Amino acid sequence: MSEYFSNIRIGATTIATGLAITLRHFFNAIHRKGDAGIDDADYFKQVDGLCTLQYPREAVPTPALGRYRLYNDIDDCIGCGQCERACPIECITIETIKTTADDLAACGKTSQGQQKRMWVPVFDIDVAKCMTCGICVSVCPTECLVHTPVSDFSEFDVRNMIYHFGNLSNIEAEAKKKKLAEQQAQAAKEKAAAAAAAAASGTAPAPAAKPPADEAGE
Amino acid sequence: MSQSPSLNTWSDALSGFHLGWFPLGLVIVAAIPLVFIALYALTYGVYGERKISAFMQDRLGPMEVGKWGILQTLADILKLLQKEDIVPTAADKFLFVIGPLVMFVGSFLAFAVLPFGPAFIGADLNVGLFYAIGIVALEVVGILASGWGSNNKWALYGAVRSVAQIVSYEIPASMALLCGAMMSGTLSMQQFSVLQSGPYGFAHFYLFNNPIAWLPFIIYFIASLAETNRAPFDIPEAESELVAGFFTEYTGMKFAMFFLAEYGSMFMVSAVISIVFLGGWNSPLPNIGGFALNDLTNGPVWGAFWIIMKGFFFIFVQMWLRWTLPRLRVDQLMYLCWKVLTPFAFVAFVLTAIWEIYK
Amino acid sequence: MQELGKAELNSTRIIRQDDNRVVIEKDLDTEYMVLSMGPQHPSTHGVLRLECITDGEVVVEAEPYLGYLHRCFEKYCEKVDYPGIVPYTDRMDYLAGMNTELAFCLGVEKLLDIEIPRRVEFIRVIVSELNRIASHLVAIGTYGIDLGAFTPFLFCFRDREHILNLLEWISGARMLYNYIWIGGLSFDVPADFKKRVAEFVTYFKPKTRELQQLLTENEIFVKRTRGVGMMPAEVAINYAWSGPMLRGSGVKWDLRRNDPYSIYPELDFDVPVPDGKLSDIGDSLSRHLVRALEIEESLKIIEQCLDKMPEVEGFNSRSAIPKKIRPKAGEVYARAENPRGEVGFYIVSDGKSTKPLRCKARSSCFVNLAAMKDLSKGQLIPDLVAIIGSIDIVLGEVDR
Amino acid sequence: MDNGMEEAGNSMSAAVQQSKAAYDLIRARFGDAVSEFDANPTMPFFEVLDLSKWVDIALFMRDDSRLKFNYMACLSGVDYLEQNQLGIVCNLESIGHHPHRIAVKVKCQRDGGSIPSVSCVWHTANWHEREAYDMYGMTFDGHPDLRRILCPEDWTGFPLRKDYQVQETYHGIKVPY
Repeated sequence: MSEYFSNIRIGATTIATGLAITLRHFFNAIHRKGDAGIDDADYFKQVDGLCTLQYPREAVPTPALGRYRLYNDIDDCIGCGQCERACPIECITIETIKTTADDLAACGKTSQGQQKRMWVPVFDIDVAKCMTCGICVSVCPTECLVHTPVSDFSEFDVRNMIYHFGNLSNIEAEAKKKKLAEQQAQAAKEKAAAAAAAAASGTAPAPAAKPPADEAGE
Repeated sequence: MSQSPSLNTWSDALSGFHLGWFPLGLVIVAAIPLVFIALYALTYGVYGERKISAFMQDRLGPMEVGKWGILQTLADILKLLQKEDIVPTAADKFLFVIGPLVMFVGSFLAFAVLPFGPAFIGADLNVGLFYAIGIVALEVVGILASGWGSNNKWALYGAVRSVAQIVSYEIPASMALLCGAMMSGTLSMQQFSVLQSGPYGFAHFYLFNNPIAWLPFIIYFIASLAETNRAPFDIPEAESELVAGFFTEYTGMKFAMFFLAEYGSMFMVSAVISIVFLGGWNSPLPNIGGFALNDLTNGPVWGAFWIIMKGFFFIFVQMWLRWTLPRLRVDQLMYLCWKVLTPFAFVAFVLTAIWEIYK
Repeated sequence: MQELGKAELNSTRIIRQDDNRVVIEKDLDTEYMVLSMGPQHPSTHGVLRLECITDGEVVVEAEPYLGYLHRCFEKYCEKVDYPGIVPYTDRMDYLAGMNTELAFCLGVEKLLDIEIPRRVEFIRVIVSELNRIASHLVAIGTYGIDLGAFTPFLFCFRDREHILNLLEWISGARMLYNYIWIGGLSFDVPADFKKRVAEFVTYFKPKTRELQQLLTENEIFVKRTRGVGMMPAEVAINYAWSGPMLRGSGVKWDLRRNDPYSIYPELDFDVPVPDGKLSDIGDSLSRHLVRALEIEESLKIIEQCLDKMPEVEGFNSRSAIPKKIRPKAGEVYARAENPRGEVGFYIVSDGKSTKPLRCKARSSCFVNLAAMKDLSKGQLIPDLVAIIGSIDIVLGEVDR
Repeated sequence: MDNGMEEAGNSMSAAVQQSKAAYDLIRARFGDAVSEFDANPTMPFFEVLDLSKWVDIALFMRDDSRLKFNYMACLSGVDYLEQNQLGIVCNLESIGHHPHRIAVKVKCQRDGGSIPSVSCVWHTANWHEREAYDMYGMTFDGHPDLRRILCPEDWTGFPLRKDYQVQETYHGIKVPY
């Protein structure tokens, strides 16, 4: 019998405690948590009260490291293809064309002063597939591939989720390919003509640029 | 307080008004509770519940439609109206359609006997309280019809649970109200309010006037939660167990009807508890010396104000409980009803009787 | 109960009275109802399906069906480089990405046999303990929802939000971090990180008390969970339960203590087990209590790590990462204590490839869930919900 | 145990020595039914050569007071393509009795091979074996409920086999993505 009454008593008191807590929160609703980012020094000073934000108008700022949409600064991209190989889900597609010697100036340099040796007509990122793991960014030698803090980039057509970063149009790419092919044919001819003499100057750069050249041929 | 002879003059006059052969006044009288439910359910019921729950949970709640999201319910209704009205192929179509209607009708039939003021009551039955208790039981039919008619296992569980629950909780609820009836010696809802009026405001209310009244008051409040399927007794809906209980298969306005019915009966039980124990439309403010607060705050309009405010207060408590407590299990629910509330209701009954004899 | 289970097939009940007499009751001719709970059900925590054979509200038997979220993790592992697997481990137990990453990286590091900088170890422990708190908060909150209490859930999520913000700050992502890399970390922590975590700990301590008052001590909650879903310690071990599930049955077994990894041996913390006062050992409430207590232990660990973490000028968190991750031929079973129990990776390397020959993920939820069939016998449907909630499954990990 | 193994034992770490001690007990009992002990530092294991003894060995490992391997941490299916075999690897340890842990390998024919089920010894093996069957296709004799667990019931092929070719369509849905 005493258990019966103590049950009722415990039930009533714990329910009252719970009610007191929710009522406290109810009256605390006049305060609102601000939208300070975590890197803000007084982040934990503004955590009481209503904690949700009205999203499209208010938003928690994304920290500097935030890994969201990928962006490739094609002016800095040397077309090495490291990101393409590192990507675990193969959402990056790169095609490159080797730059001919007379085009090197037109191809330009990266912001760090490195000479670019590749045209990159196709640099497509399927951001719908991308899982923002950041592995591609970590392997990029020129730091041209970065995650931007843009997190909301929905599209009505899934094909618009493939982002094109290539720096040549199709016609230009065809022209460059043709030019390269001609020059390579010429180089091969020259090589055949001057077998031993050209070996020192002509072949040295070739192996380094080989894998991308293969891909360009696909 | 001398308005008792002309008590129902307004409503009587209104119901006697005929437009030609058409009893327009009677239609208006019947329509008033319906309009009230609709308005209240729109404003306080849905919007209020969402906001209250949001504030208790440190959220903002609806904010987009209108200032502070005030028009959110309208947007919801528009959404529900546009929804396809689906009747499952395997459902018993008649029961499926009639279920929400019966429930809706059942929940607002009781409004007929709620006195909204000294001069306004739909029907001042001499067995008003009895009628109010009885008519609520009609909801059970609606629940069972919709649960069985849906031909869905979850809905069936919900309906069966609900019937068991409502039928069981009728007993402590009625016993508790009987205590009130004994205190007043009447079953007329209007008389309850009249008997609790006086210059000292709240001091005349049975809850404060009678030393035993708190016990039936608490018992009826708990039982009324169960009767309206509110948390912690919401096992017929039991979102996490039974998906949505007896209205799992409903869409669109049929679904909305369950909501209106739920909010309707929430107000109904809140009004009943405030009429029986808290003086109905009487002002709780006392006359203190020269300040005749009580006299100032009584009257037809004030009466409606007070009873609605008292009702809203209890609805707030219902929501407050809902957003605080976990849900009971079926057997614990029955334990609470038969082993706690019912014995205590009998004790209250006996004590009230003794008090009424020897006071 | 056992006799009942067998006898129910003929709608006959054998009831053993207190004085050991046996009364046989024959029911009216009733039928069992097959109730398919899930994959779309609010309390199956995702896409689990339980096929319940029910007798009224009593579950005669519940058979779990899995695989709705199967994403071929193990098949992928055989196609992807070791560093590329790490983001996939996040997606297994998406509520505790850091812990799963840690388990996987420990395994590959064992195969590679490399030394990890001390600061990296401390950061790893801090982030995985933060993630453990976040995960337990979800577990406790959703358990509240399962039992009908909605508000504690949102309080839990409010606090979890701060942890997610902290982790986003250091790793760049909120849930799927790819932060712990094989041999290091993707980034060093920001300068203010220690301060902010310390602030979080001070902020969070009173909140745990509030949560306890609102949910754990609530009499309705206690009544709903106490004595429900009893699992004796012996059987729990035989089912290879781990983590809070096993500790809830009273077995003091925590991989951070019993198979120590990283810097856990240097840290001072308890392994909470229920004492049988507030709950019956082995019931759903015990498991819930263990989770609640573990949050406090995790806070303790974080505080100690903040004290002891070495500050290194110009620290490079990637310094120990090998240029090419190609382990020697060999195999390893590496595991770590996840919020849900033991997560292990059985990795086989052939020594030639940069991809594992075989990578099996031992998922804690998968193993814990296997006992569902036994646990559910003869329970009411509301109790079934309470039991599933106490197992705290993450379907991403069950189905992988 | 021959002397060579014991000498090698001196250079083993403490954990491997414990495993070795446990192995020695099993070897003493079952002799040639089990293979030599592989004392690698990352995961010391032995192999069960006589499949018919596997359940006995499992029971012995679980129940013998000196072993008490009451906890099966993991059971993984493996495809040994070169040896034309399928196998399982069980990681066992003892909770609350001894600090030792050991791994056991059991192998069977690649085509139509079967391994005795130990789900009666460790309940946890039930689902693990179902998973191994689902992914590799070896059957487990005496398993109470050997069905696919993660893949759909009517899936063709065993996905984790090294020579697995994914089916073209599944109920009219194109499978290879």
